[in-house]
Amino acid sequence: MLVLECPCCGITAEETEFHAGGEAHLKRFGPESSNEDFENYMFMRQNPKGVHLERWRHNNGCGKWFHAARCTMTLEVFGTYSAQTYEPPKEICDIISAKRPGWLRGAFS
Amino acid sequence: MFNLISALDKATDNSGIAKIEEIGLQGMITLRGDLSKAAVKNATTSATGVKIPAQGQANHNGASGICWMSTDELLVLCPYDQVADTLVKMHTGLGKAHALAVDVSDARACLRVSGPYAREVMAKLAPVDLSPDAFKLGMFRRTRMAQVAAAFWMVDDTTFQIVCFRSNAQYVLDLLKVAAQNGSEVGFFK
Amino acid sequence: MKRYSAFAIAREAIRYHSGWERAWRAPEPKAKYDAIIIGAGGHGLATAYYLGKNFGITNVAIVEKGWLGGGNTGRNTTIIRSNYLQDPSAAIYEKSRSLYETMSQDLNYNVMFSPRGVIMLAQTQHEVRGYQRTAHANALQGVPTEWINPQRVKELCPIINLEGPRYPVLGGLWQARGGTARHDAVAWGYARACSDMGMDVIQQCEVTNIRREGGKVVGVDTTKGAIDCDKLGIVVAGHSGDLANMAGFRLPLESVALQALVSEPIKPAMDVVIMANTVHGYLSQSDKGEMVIGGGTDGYNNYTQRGSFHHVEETVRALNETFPMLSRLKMLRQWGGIVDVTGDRSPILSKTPVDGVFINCGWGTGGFKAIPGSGWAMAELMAKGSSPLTDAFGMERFIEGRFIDESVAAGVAH
Amino acid sequence: MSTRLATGGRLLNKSRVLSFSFNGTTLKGFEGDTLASALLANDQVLMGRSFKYHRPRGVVASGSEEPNGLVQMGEGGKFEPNQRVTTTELFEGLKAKSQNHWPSLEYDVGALNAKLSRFMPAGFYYKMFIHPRSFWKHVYEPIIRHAAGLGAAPKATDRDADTYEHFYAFCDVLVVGGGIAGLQAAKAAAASGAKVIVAEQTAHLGGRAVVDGGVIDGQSAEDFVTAITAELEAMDNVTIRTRMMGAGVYDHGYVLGYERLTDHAPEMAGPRHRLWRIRAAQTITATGAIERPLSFAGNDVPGVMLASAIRDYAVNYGVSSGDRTVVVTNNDDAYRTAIALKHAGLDVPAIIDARPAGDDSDLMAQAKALGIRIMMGHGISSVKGGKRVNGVEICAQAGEGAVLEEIACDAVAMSGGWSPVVHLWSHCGGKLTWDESQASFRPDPNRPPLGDKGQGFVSVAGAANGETTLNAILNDANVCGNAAAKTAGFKGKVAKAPIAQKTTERAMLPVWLMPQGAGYKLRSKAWLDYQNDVKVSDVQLAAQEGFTSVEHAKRYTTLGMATDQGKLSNINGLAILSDSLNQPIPQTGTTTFRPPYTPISMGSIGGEARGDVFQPIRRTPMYDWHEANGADWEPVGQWRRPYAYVQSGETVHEAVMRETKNTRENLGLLDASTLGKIIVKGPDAGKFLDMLYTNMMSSLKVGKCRYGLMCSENGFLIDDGVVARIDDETFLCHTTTGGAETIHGHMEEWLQTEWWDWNVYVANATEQYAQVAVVGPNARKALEVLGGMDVSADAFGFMEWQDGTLGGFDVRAYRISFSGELSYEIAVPASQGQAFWDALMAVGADLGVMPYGTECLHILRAEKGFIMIGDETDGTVIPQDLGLNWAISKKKTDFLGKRAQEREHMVNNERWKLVGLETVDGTTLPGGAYAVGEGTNANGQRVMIGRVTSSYHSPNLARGIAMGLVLHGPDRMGEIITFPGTDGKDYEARIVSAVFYDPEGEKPNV
Repeated sequence: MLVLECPCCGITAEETEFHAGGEAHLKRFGPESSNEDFENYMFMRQNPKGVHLERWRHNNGCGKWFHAARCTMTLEVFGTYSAQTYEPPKEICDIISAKRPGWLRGAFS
Repeated sequence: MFNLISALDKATDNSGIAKIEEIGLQGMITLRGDLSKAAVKNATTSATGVKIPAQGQANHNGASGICWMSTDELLVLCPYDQVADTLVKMHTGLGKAHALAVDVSDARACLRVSGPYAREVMAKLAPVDLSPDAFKLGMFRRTRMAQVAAAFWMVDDTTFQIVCFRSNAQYVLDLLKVAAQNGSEVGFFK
Repeated sequence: MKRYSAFAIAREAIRYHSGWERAWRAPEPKAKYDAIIIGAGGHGLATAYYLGKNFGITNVAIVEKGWLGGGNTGRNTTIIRSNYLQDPSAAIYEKSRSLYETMSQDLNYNVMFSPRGVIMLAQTQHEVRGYQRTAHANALQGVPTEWINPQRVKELCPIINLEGPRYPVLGGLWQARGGTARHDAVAWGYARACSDMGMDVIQQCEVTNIRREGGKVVGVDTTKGAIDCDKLGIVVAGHSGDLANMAGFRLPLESVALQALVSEPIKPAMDVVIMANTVHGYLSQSDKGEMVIGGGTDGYNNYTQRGSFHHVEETVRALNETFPMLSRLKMLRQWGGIVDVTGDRSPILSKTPVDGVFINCGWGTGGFKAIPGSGWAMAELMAKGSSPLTDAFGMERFIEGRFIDESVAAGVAH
Repeated sequence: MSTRLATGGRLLNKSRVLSFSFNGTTLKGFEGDTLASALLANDQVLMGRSFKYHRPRGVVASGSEEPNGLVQMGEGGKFEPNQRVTTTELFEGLKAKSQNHWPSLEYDVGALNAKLSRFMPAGFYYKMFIHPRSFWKHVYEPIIRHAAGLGAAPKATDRDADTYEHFYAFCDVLVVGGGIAGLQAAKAAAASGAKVIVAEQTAHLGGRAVVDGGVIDGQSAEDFVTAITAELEAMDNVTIRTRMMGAGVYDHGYVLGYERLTDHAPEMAGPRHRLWRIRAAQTITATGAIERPLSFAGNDVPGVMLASAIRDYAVNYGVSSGDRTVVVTNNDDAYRTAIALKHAGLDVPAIIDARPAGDDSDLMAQAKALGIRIMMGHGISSVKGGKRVNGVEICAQAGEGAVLEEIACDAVAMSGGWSPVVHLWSHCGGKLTWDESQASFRPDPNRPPLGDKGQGFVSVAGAANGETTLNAILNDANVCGNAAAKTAGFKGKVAKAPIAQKTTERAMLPVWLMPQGAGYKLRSKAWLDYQNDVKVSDVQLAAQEGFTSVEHAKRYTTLGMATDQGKLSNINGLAILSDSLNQPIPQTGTTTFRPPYTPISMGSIGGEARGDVFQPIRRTPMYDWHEANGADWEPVGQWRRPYAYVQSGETVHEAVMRETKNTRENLGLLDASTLGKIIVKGPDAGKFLDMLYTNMMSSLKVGKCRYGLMCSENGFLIDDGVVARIDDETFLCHTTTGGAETIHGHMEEWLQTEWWDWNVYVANATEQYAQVAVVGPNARKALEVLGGMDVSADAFGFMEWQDGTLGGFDVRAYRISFSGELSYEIAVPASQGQAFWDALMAVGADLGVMPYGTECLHILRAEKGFIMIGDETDGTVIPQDLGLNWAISKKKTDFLGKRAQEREHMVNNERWKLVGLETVDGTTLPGGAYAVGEGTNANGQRVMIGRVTSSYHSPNLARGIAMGLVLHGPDRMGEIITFPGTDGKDYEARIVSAVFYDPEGEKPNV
């Protein structure tokens, strides 16, 4: 039963106030995009064992979407941040790197 | 003229460890806009005579008030029969500013839970720390009560005012009755 | 291998059971196998078993990083049914169900398949339409199912409350030959049979790398050394993403926690399996007497095998209303498993971009019932390069938009 | 015999006698008794039967670890099986029955299994019952199921007579366990100002110490507990809850507290159980330790009990478990029992100590001083007796069990050492380490469960942490309490640990089998798991057969899977398994501990959510009117909508037919309030809606309405509805009932996460309005009678909307039609909804007005070939399948779903397409039927070429009509295809246009 802090309204609340929205920072591919790009955008997911950048909505609260950086192995939450970003902010990356040395965003061998 | 009916037509229940009542028609206006813009602030304050609350707060003056709903949303309270005028005032005040002000008085219901065990009754239903040192007068909290979304604040030390969707009013009333059943005092909040 | 029977037990009883041999050998890996299956869960073991039984391929190793059957095979609610809507699903699940019918005899191991019947409850008009549609489809798919009225539901399951809770019971989709089986026994039975065919079931052996040459697989590196192979089957459920990474391709998968719980055992009270999808409650009674309850999945990626308790609450309150007697029983134990869910919630049984590597994953919450059928089909795919049972389940369906969507309840409307 | 002693019983109120019944016999006990102590006081040693062999069973323990003493209690709505006698407080009128036997507890036919036990070793059922195939379901399984199970099932007809509730509590430090460790830890934590909750599962604080004695800060343990309890109760920042068990520890500091409010006093008002959802920054588990049985032949005979339990019964309840008690042990602690029994005036013929002779510890010296015979290096080879103990055979521990001597006795107190209760530490991932000195697993402080910030959030204090002496326990608890408060952010003052009087103790000696060299006959009578009947020989067989992982062995033998979850058997079984594998215990590892610590009621998990408040029922403003006027309700999401209004003397179907004809011929009213109404406003509103809808919405003129389709990004049709342009910057979007919240969320999601720089605000105004569809030839007349707005064709055209008043109501009227009739949908503020509905019914009286429900709505739209989300769509259908290409803008370069609809399978002309279907004989097609083509597919399934999506009997056309998706359907007009029904009949249907009624669409244009 997770606890998350909504960066929009500042409330720290239990999971039941929130709705999980899957992987964050997906780039939308629309008309004119290649089959591969569209498939990746729609279906391919990092599903990492470890740091996951993901979307949440405070749906039983202020109603805002935000992003969270969370470990899928320990459920540790490194931080939450604005959904209006294309990249995780530096301070979040620094926290993650400090706790998970060698972490690379979306590292995919 | 026909009679206006609030969600529960002022139903009350006093059979348990707290008093539960639906308070009848309450004017409510949802305002969405850039809360940092002067036009948005002034439109709201001048229409209600109440200050813009800080994040997570609600300011009140009788039936009038302003509740902080979100980073770009306020819930404006006013007497039910003044909603139209208030909306006009707000629209005038907003002028050309990009904002949305809409009457939601009938879309919602207002209930009150009062008495020395009001905090405990609420704490059975909402996943929120309602101990006196954590939830104080002036605070405004949007959360869930059992299975529906709700928002509430305290109008005095022993009274909560709850706002929920009109269609869920009966459910919320029934929930509160169960939570306030006789013999269910917890004795946790000191 | 000594056969199991009542006589064998009597014989051993005389000599204080000193003569029982190991159910499966504990070999060290050989240098090379014709095929390696990664994952000694039900699906992996069944794949190996049918490679041997149907195609005579017995130079096979099944490598398992933990203990065989220790993943979702041993953590599910053991429900077996094949009353699916879409043709490809009905085909593979019915194949599976029919193999369960004879599994105990095939494996000479009592997996306690109990075709006690499964009811999918309809509690909204929307579900009524959905299940009547399924009944029509099943009739043409060779899957015996039947739409039954509330009175029949009550006859089959006397502890149900038709009038409540929030949703009255409007009827149900009845599959008389659906049921349950003893989950551990399925893994153990297959492992014993594979071992008996000369296959190596290698436990405590984690794959650390998948070796490729010129786009073709040549072997794997493991914590017990390097092993070569011509063909490789990846059958690791929640961990599929990791293994796919090693092989250099991606999957349309997310891993989430699925929870289940059991009550304390009571005397027989329920002879069928009930699935109430509107209220997310799945209930049956084990032979031990425990009420076995399946819950919902979390919305977030999770590898901890722990879920959030509110899902248990949602399930239990729904079942308390649907089966009022449950309210006075006690929850004995709750647990979680990691399930891998695809973009259309249907599994992937497919070739991969790497020649010789095949993948079987994405069973989500439906894995146990599919074990023998999945193994049968995967074996055919690995041996022959294609199988009518797997054709529709290829990875390419996501790029083509050719989904197999069983969750056709598009949400209530009007 | 077991009986009540003249002295002792610190928990009893001997001035209050309670009468209760066991298997129908009325017995007496005292206030303060547990059911277990009261039964023993009445010499009721036999309390139940084991699970597999139906062996006689008596209590072996005195607390929540008890595996044997399970009974059925209560009647009717208060019946409950599998109640543990050791945790059941006695109350006046308590009714208990023993379980799992037939015909009676004393004479159980099932006990035949015990005679055959040799033929039922671990896993025997995997090896037999294989042939013939049909026998498993019809013969073997029924027999096994009836033999298995424990208590009876509650009756289906009896609803739970009790209520339950939840409670959300937040604190800095939660202490689980109210023994001296828990109390001291709480005191230390509270001293810093932290908010502390102490949860104790029993009704009493103090735990073992008050029974075991000892001197703390110069006072007795009992006085110490009284004093520290008073201190804590006086503190505002401390809450102590007894009868509240820490049931489970979950992620991020979430802990379930299971509080039993009225189990001990059923006459009390209020809920029976309260499930606390506690969120604690730090949790301290001071849950003590559990004594282990010793594995010797006959250790399951009633009367063989844990030494600590026999001590508890004597000291706490003034109950002797036997007149002559032999103590058998591998450690010092059991000597306390011998000494306590002696002090109680009972006979202790001998202490059998498996440890070799050596120096005496204080306790050993005390025992000797009391004249108790101590036999070092000895063990029990076998216990004599069936339904109760009548003696023990003594042997050398080192040997194979040759009997040296037989000692008559009627009770055996055994102690195999102590295992820390590590369950709550482990629930959320805390790891364990093996402690050689105590031969037990203890929490590994370096590998705690991790919280939301990656911090350890559970710590362990006292015996639960592997400490054994008073001093160590108190000191450990104090350090733990101070540390927890500090971690929780309280830097206040730290408490000092009290000092306890030291006593010398001799180290315990791990003894996993007694005697060491016991042969098969003895091993097959040495129980590990009492309830599930798992013996030493069973675990050894599992190892022999290759079930070498602890998980395999557990599942193969069912060790530790009974209702006590192996609290007594886990370590003993693990040791036997490790021994069989010739490997150290830590290498074998341990099984995972799962919540709850002991079983908790399903009722408490459900909490308040039952009956009326099981789930929300959303009501429209006219709900009560519908209810009063014969509404046959249909759940639609959380809403309830009238399916039809059934009048007296008609069936639901007849009502639907009547409503459908009347609406076409006269006037029908539909409560459409549940339809979503979402306001979209801003300079970019048009641009935004162009992305959301497949149609062009930005070109819609103010005052006009347009029907729109919404697709998911994956291309599938998800919602439809009429959009009205209110002003330049404002649109009002109608959604389906199910869509109101989801589509509003869908809009917010795209605005917040993709197009956050667009100037658009949305608001869900669904419930602000009561909306009524006024439908039928008389619709206009009705509104004209109400008056106030010109609703004539010229003044108010089709697909237009207007604000105004009707009969004095403020309305927003839309001239739209989902029925193909002349129709207006009229919205009024919800608070005026009922009054407006009444007004319409009144003016409609002379115009043949009738309310109609959702099924009539379905038929009306089907007669017109209008699609219904959820019928024609199911999440796999795209607008093109439904011939809705006219609603898909060709001009737009992008909209949600556009790219997806360009994929190979979406443009494939093999997709099934929407058509109308007419049965040749006029009957109604079965809903959901599939049409068949030639032959079968590669998997032997009949080839399908289409399916029915909607099918109804149309009273207006007096025939069956249907819509369906058919392969190449639109190109096959007039063709007849076959739909096999599940009734065995084949239904022939002709492919026709889906517009069955008024194809020219003249009716609404008047």
